[in-house]
Amino acid sequence: MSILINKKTRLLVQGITGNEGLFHTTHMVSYGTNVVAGVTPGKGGEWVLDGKIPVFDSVKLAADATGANCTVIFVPARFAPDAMFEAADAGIPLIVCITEGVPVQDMMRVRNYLDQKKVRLIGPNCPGMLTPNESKVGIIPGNIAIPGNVGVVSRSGTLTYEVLYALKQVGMGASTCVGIGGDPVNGTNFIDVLEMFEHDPQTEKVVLIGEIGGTDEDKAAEFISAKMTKPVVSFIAGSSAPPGKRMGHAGAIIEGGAGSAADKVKALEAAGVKVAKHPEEIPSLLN
Amino acid sequence: MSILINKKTRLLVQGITGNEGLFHTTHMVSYGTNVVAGVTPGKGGEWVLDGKIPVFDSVKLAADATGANCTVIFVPARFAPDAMFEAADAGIPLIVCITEGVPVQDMMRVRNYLDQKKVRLIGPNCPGMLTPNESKVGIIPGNIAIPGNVGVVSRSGTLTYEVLYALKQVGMGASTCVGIGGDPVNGTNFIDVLEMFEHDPQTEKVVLIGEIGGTDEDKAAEFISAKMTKPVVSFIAGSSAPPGKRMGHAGAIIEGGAGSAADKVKALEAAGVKVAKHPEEIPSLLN
Amino acid sequence: MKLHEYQSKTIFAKYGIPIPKGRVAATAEEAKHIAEELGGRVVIKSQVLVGGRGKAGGIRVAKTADEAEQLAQQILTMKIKDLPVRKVLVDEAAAIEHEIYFAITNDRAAKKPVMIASAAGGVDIEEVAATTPEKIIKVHIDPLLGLRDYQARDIAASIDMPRELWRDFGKIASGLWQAYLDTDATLAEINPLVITKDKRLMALDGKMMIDDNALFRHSKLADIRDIDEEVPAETEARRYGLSFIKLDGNIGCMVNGAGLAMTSMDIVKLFGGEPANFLDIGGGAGADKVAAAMRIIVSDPSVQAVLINIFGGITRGDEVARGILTAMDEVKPKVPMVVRLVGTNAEEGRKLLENAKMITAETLADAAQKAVAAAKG
Amino acid sequence: MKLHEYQSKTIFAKYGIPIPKGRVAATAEEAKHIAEELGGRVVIKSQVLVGGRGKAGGIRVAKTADEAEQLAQQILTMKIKDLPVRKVLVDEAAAIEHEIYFAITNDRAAKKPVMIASAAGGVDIEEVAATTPEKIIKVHIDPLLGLRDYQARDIAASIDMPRELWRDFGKIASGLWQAYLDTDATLAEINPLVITKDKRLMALDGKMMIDDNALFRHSKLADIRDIDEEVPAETEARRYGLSFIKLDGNIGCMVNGAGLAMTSMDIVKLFGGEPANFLDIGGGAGADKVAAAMRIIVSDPSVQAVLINIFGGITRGDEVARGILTAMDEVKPKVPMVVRLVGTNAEEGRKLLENAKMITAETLADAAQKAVAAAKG
Repeated sequence: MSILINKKTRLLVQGITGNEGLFHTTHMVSYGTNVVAGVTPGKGGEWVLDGKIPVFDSVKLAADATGANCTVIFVPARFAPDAMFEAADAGIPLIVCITEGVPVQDMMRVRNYLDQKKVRLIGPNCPGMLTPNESKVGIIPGNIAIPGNVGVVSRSGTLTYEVLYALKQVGMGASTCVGIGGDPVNGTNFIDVLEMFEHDPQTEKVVLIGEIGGTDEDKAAEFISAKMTKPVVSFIAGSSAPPGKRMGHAGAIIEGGAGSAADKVKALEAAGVKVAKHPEEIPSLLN
Repeated sequence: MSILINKKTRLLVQGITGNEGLFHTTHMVSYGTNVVAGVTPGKGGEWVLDGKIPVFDSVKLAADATGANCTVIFVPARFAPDAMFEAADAGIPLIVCITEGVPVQDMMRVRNYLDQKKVRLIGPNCPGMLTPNESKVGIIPGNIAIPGNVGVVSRSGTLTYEVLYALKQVGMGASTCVGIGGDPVNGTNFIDVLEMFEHDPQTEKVVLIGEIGGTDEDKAAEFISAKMTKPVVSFIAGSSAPPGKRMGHAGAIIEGGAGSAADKVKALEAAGVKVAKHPEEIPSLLN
Repeated sequence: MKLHEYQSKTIFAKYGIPIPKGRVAATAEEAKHIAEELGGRVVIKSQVLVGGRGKAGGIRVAKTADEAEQLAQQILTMKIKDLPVRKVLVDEAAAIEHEIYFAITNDRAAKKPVMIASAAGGVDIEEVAATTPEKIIKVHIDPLLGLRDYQARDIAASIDMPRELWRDFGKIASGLWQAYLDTDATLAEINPLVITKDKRLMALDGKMMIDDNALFRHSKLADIRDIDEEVPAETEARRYGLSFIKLDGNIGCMVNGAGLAMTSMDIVKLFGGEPANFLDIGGGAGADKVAAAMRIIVSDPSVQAVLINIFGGITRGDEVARGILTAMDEVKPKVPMVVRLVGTNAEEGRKLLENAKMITAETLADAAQKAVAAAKG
Repeated sequence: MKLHEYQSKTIFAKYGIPIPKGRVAATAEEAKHIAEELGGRVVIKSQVLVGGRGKAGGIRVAKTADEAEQLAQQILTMKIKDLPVRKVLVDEAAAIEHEIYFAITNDRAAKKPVMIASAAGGVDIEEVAATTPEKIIKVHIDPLLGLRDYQARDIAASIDMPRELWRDFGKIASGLWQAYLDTDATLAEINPLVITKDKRLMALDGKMMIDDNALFRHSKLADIRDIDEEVPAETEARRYGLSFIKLDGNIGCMVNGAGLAMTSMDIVKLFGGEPANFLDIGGGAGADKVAAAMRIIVSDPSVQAVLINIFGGITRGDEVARGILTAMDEVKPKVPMVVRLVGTNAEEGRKLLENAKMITAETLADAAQKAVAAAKG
């Protein structure tokens, strides 16, 4: 078992004919992900990857024709909100938005709309998800992780890769890795994923990669303390970051004295979480 | 037992200092309804009905101070949408809008917003509700009905009074009478109320007063056929109405050949409902 | 409130929807001038607020300005479904390749606006809906989110519109949506939306209906209401806040409440009569309103008896009776009046009316039968 | 992106929010002219993009035009928190009765915009929040429904605003909401919103922050960005699409990915060093971007060593190494460079770099320690 994605995932790619979309579709397909269709308005009827994947004009047409049950979005930021609305309206239950730079007011509208539709959004501004040897949805390099019993959830991209890679170095594998993204308003939070890992039989331990800004890690600490039986190990990026500055990720900012790494570490440690001083320490803390 | 309102109903009146609001508040209070507060923006701190009912500036302030669990709206049509949004935002679980003439595009926004909040709206353009000898919320004359075992639900105002009065003439009483209103887009439909009557132990028989326009009666027929165990008697107004004309109620119009009285009668009779030729026949059909 | 084709198309143009060049004319001479300006084939279209203009001969093509004058002359003397044609729209004729149906309206069952489109445009859409429903595409719009581009694309793809026109269609869809929103329309319809031989989209015909309840915020639209197209009594009734619809029978009806007013008509018919009107005087039933209603009803020469049906709820029956008597004094109707009064103090009220030689009744059935009998003389 | 007070207030005025009469000046002479025009007491306010201007002496009241000139002269030669004052706003002085805090911002936890108000205005709101949180009123706005009038009324009632000002406050609230929406603001703040002695509401100070991610649809706003207020290297970095923040240390950092970039800084610090910057070069790491990043880092004279940390995921390590070498050829940095390269083909990449006499590392910890050591010489 794993969470969210597995061999049965039938993936749609929105923005499949763009540079990013096509590049990562190639990688997802070679990893073994079942990519069933792509969408690019105006290019319906074409095929990509040597005629292997059909392109449709809209998500609805693609979903109706192929039974896609997950979509990954690679369209530019200005079109990403509509891509998410469209996927939700077409009834796709799991939407993964890789796109970085979606304006936050757009994301508030998207999130409030999607909540009505009971649709799960991962991201935006995230690397997507990986269930090793089963399905890769997004841009996480497939070769840096092996199957195992560690659930990984993270607000960061390359930092997640570090952790997966560090685990692999010592022969530890992941059940599923979920990148929830670094934006201040996103679709899925730590606690949503923690709850899934708690209920997933394959997952025995969890790694949570947080960073400065917001209160998601604090809520995660509350959740872990109240609801989790499985051990959680964490790392929080940004202990050296100055307040008031946006550290790359739109959400990584210490505002009004709130959201510092120190506060988050304190909350997590109070909840019984072992917090690593740097990411390469994580594998040893998992033992 | 009864449905929706009873002795425990703590009623708020939005627009309490207006002519209509004050007039009907007086009647509701003399009927015995527990009117706990009124709202008129800018008049917070005043009192009405000889200092018996406090007036607040907003629904939130009124609800916080008095624990109101139901509100009735008497404000002019142009302010009614905001009055409904405000009541929903303040967490009032039951909103009754008497106001007539709310634009239908406004009502679509209101209904879609209220659905997210899990709030029940009765109306607009309705006479409200009456649980005889317990609570009167709206403008149904209190003296035309006595307590009993007949649940009454209706799209019309005075026509409802006719039916309650006809029942009273032969000594039959009502459990609760619910006027759902004559607008094309409203809060509560026939099937919502039928379901409540089906589950209400006091209600043994149901009277459904429909009219031309829309498909609510057809859906009611489906529901009755599939789910109702209690007998339903009906009357449908407008058998003599010409198509394409709006018969007073914004929702009472036969459009594109759909919504005629004949079709509705047919659907109801097929569901085992006895349909009266005129409202005064109803009491005899209930026996 | 219905808008004329030319009014609807003026609104469309304001929202960036392409329409043919053209103007409205009230005389054949004007029509000729416009045709000369447009310098070619024109279409002369009667402007009346009913459907079926084409079948009735109210839409004709002219090849020359002189022919335009002749045809306009003919059309301006026509009646279509009893409505005299007072204006014609003179539009340049388009070279049509394909006709599409496209509209935004309210879906009362779904509680949402809905876009409706069909590749089978230019004909009666209700007929298409009845005979080949699969040719009709519907896409609902979330009223809080508004129309999104992909919804217009979904429509375009579903009706097999050529891909090179999708962008223009998207603009037309968002223009129509904005027009629908800004005017509180209950219907904004383009039928046909044509693809011309030179591959452009154009709204050849337009129809808008505005929510009467929203006119308080659209005073400019309320001002362009064409009252010439209405039964004068309906215009008069609106002035007094009465809801009135003229019908073909001989028994006038005055009732409080729309549902009860319909029911009163129904029961007149049930007992062999024919209602002359629908009239809801609303709550309260003060003498002023009753008098206005009475005047409107008895001004119809076909009316041979009047049924007044008042359910006195919170307003007391004796007050209602006094209101009716005051109105009687003022209007002095010459036809028999049957009054059915029920509710609080109804008995006192009925006595007052009987003393004034009016026919009274206690039940609806009794009242209807008495009115039917009175009308027969 | 932060806007200056005068820029924010210009936007407010466009949305009907009352602001004092006044204009911005770059010289003391201009300030004098403006003071003469305003003909009375004026306030001279330094325009710098940091808080605490008042405490730093950057806001002064002048009774005459001559005094205005003197004070402007003083302020225009000040530095506030290291930022030189380049402009002053000269506003007519208001007779203040009461100061209110009022703002609209994004509540990331609630995923909704939030209106925040306090009767304790004019001071640092974060201090009010920390010491007397009950004095802060918050009302969330549904992003699909928008601000409703009753929400502004609820705020007005909660901060005990006199009832006769509610209507005006409602207009200010809806103006601020519209300004926030139309500019994609992350913060639209009026502090203080004053009640004047003659009972009017006025926005005495204003602060807006715009979502950088939304600037693609606000080119006019992007154009008024005051780059004079930025560290030049940050302006330069933005031009290349790099995310760069200048810090006070001596170890330059170049990393792919924001989270990993923060982590690299953290680990430098963990091993006793001080990062000189945050720099995320993003995905791909082509030679052009690497070269630009390298130039920006080494142009900082405090930088004594550079840590390059690239996690080669889908991009192969040897490609990344070749990109770095090309950039080295172009920039020719004089400080030691420590490169940590991991991922696909990382070993090959490291060999290429070692051959070019660069210090390489396999683990993050190792790389950080080597960089700290290199910086110490």
